[in-house]
Amino acid sequence: MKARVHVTLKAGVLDPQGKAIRHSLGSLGFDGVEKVRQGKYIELDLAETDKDKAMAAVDEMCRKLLANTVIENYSIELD
Amino acid sequence: MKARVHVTLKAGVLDPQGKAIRHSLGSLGFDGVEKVRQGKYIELDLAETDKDKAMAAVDEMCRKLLANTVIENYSIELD
Amino acid sequence: MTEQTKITPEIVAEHGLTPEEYDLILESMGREPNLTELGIFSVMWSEHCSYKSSKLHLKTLPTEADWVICGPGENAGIIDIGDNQAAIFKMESHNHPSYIEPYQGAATGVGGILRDVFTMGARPVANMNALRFGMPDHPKMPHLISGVVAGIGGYGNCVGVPTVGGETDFDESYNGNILVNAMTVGIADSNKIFYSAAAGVGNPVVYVGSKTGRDGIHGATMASAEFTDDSEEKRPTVQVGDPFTEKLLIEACLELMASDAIVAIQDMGAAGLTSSSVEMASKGGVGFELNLDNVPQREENMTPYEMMLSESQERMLMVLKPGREDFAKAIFEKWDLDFAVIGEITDTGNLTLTFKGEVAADIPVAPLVDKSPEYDRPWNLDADKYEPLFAGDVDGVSDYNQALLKLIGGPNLSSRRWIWEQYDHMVMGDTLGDGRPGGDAALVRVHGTNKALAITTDCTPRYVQAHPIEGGKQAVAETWRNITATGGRPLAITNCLNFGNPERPEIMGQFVGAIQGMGAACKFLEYPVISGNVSLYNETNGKGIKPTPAIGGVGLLADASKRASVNFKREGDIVVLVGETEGHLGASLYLKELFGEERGTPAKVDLAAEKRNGNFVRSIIETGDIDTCHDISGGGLLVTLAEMAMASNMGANITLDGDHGTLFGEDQARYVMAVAADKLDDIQEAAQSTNIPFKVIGTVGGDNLVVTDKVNVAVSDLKNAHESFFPEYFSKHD
Amino acid sequence: MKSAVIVFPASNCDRDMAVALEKIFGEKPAMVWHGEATIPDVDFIALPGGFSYGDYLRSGAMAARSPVMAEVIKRANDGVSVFGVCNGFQVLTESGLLPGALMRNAGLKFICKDAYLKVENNQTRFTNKYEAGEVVRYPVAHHDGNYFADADTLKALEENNQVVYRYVDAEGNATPEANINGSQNNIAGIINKAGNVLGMMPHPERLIEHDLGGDDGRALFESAIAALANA
Ligand SMILES: Nc1ncnc2c1ncn2[C@@H]1O[C@H](COP(=O)(O)OP(=O)(O)O)[C@@H](O)[C@H]1O
Ligand SMILES: [Mg+2]
Repeated sequence: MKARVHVTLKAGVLDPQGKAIRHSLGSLGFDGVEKVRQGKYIELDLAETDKDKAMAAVDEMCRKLLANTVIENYSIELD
Repeated sequence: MKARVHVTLKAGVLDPQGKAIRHSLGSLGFDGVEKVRQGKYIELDLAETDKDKAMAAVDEMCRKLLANTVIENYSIELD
Repeated sequence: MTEQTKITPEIVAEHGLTPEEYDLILESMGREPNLTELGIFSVMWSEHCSYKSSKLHLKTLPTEADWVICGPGENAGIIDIGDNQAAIFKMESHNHPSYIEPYQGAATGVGGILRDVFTMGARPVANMNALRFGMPDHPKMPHLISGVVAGIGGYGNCVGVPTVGGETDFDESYNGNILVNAMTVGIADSNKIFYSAAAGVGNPVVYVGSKTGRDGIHGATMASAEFTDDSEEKRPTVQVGDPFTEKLLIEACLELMASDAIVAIQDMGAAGLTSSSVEMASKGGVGFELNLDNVPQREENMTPYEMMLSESQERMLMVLKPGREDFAKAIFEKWDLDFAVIGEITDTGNLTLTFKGEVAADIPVAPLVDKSPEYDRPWNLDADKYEPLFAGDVDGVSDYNQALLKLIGGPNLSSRRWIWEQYDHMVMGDTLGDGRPGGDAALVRVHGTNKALAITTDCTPRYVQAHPIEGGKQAVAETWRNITATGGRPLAITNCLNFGNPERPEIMGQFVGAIQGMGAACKFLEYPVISGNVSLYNETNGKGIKPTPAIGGVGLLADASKRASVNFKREGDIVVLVGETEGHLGASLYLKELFGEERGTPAKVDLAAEKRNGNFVRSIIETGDIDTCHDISGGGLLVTLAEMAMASNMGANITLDGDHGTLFGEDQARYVMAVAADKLDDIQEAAQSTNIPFKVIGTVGGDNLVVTDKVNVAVSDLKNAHESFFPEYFSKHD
Repeated sequence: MKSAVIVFPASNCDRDMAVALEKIFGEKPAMVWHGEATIPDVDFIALPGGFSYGDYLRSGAMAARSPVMAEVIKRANDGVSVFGVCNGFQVLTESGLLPGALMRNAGLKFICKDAYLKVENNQTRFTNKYEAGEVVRYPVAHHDGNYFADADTLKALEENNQVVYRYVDAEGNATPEANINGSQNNIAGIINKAGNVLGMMPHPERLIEHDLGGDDGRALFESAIAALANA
């Protein structure tokens, strides 16, 4: 089973990378980019075949390692 | 309009981060994680309201800045 | 394409082999090779591994001295630095990969050269980088410059080896072909050095490090191969560096090296498993039998061809003493690295590969190395060319202040702070404070001692272009001088010879001339070549780069407390010029940057004067009587004075007769020193008694650099001009 | 003074830290591998700089989950001095021993240079040998040193005098230009409420002898000795 995890910065947490990308896009001549936020996208291949169990496991992985919940949110999709 | 961009390593390109995450999950006791790949997830808020134009613009942004097409693929969703 | 593919002339050509070379292969094999065998021959006989165009000339370089422990031929060269310690170093190019993907190309260049050094038992203690970029306004340059610098830093910073210096040039000839040369210096105990010659029939051959993927497999071959399925998967990929794994590999190898378990060891560099196994077997005069099923693999369905040609990074090959596998394995497992016994040493003299129960390749090792083609390529060189330019041959400038500001604020002489602040240049705690980037040579203390290594890289491609022999000499002499200016005794060099297409006689002429010049300088200065690397075919659209034989020099300060640096230390010190000034403006930076001209030949290098003047300067620094010294190079005397003033935030009052030749001429064998007033007489006497040209030219002090009635600039204005090039460039281009 | 240096995979300032501790504390520190479950009985635990796990995922994230960290947390709770520099600071925030997070430098580049810092709180066991408000110069060498905490946390840090070091200019002003990495409130180093866990991005251990460019960093370690003697 495959899990796709998105880790994004919480609202209110400054995002130096997003800010820099926005600035660079501006200097490359792309107008009208109002905001950029950069996050992480992690794909996991799991041996687990049970959806609920997989979800529970990945949720725990996120809380324990993949996301820093002081500054980040995460979301999980399975397929 | 909002664009969501996923930037992932091309197949076959070494992913040191994914490798280290997988290893670390293993030492935390998560078994059965067979593979991990880490990519980037970028959200853009655009002033553009026309879907086709937005798509064309973001595609160019990806090629010029957001993705390193020598080693990365990208995909774009709009909403 | 499969392993059974019939070898056609097209396939031979795709592997970069000529029909004559293929005939040689048939002769060596006594039969037709299969595809894997052909692939192995093609990489071993490539220019990169076989040095087929350069070998003949490289052989002429002096490689010996009493302090040389190991010259060219191993992974890196080794010199004795006393107290049972050795310095191990080498420089290598990663030009083409860095042009394609600057971050990863530069990063993996650093990783590769580090492995060449620690594979010999040394702990890497310093990295250097010699960079050549195209014109700053070339559209690709901002991306290339920032990517290369970030890549060098990204790798070196993570492995925790300080990047302590280097050089950076800009020239049109690199627009389509930048140069990224990386050098590593390591330190080992002289009695704990590891070599690559395999020995002991039956001994296990062990693979350690990262898994093998399809990284960097010979592009041309793969691109033209007919793939049946998942061709997307099989496409050759750019090598991505993993400095984290490299750091673990360094620690694990050094831990294992502290035992007596290793017979031989070699990193997997270019042509990975092929060149490492072939070289180890060839040096030991033995055969290798490898079972490729046991090679740790990152991807599925890899073929023997792919495994043998893969350039995956962070891997090493070792021969262990029998029975020590478990001991070694425990160390590598502790460091979370792959460890696999993949074969053993045989007495067949062949490289035999088995895969899935079948023999995938069986090649006699000797011809892979000894029978590799060697070419005496035709070359053109005008050794007698001598077109010096002096003051009268060059238009004057009306305003010397502006000329100076333009020079030190221009791409080639501006401060490199923007670059070296991205490198951790202090980690390991031995980068001496005044040897941090910016000085003549970086000074890295030998850990736990009072000794220091002085390390520098130099080359002036303008000179080599104008006169290959003098240019080659000058590159060596400049490293020698830079080390000397810190108080170090120059011991040996490594080199990275970057040239265009050797099949063109004028390029080959540059190569031959540069080697002649280098050889002459090395011989005279007792400063041998102990390692190096050749990078040819640096061309775009039939136009070669300027010939760039980058030299990496290493010297020793026996007592690091007696050293000199470029900054003035005290107001009132007397400024002294050592060496003869004729005012050579041929091929000078002044001519190029202020007039856009490149003409004339550079000042000839008088090796006897070089040695005399340098030995004098060093002898004074060694007494502890002076602590301020800077050699004169690109931009001439005025630039040297400006650099000393900027480094110290102190001005100087200089009295000089003469014209723009005096101020900007690039005569060799010269130094500027600042001498405490009460020491002047003794030092001057010492100079006179040994016939050293020695001239008092002024006094340190004030806020301005003043040269008679010609120059008067505030040091702060100099600094502004000097520091602003890179920040302004990137504020425009990020 | 007895000390220990924790070594994570790809720590790379562990030796630098050990050299500094030995020189100033007069005793070789114990080097403790991250996989260990125990730490010898020491008064001072240092988490060194480097790139543990290559800084992959997030700097310090994987190291913070190392087996040894459970013991570091326990010792910290027992009141032992815990000192994290650079990557060590990142490990301390990731493990929850210190609040906030260290994000990518605002300029996105790795920075290695000397930085001026103001000692905002000299009443700690790590800074009692500095003058109040003293301006010192330590090197920095990091890519992820941009300190972030939410508004409440920041407020608490300031109110409790937990901000120990701030990036300033040579005159001691905490200007935006002096804020080399974009940290909130120019924060370079913070201490926990109990006053025994200090984390900072700059490297005092790199500047303890004149030959290396200065010795402003010495007093931090001397403070620790003095604090222990007075305890
Ligand atoms: N220009 C040169 N001068 C002296 N020695 C050289 C030169 N080029 C290569 N060598 C030596 O040839 C050997 C092979 O070099 P190279 O193929 O670059 O090594 P590696 O296989 O480790 O990458 C090394 O010992 C190197 O020092
Ligand atoms: Mg090698």
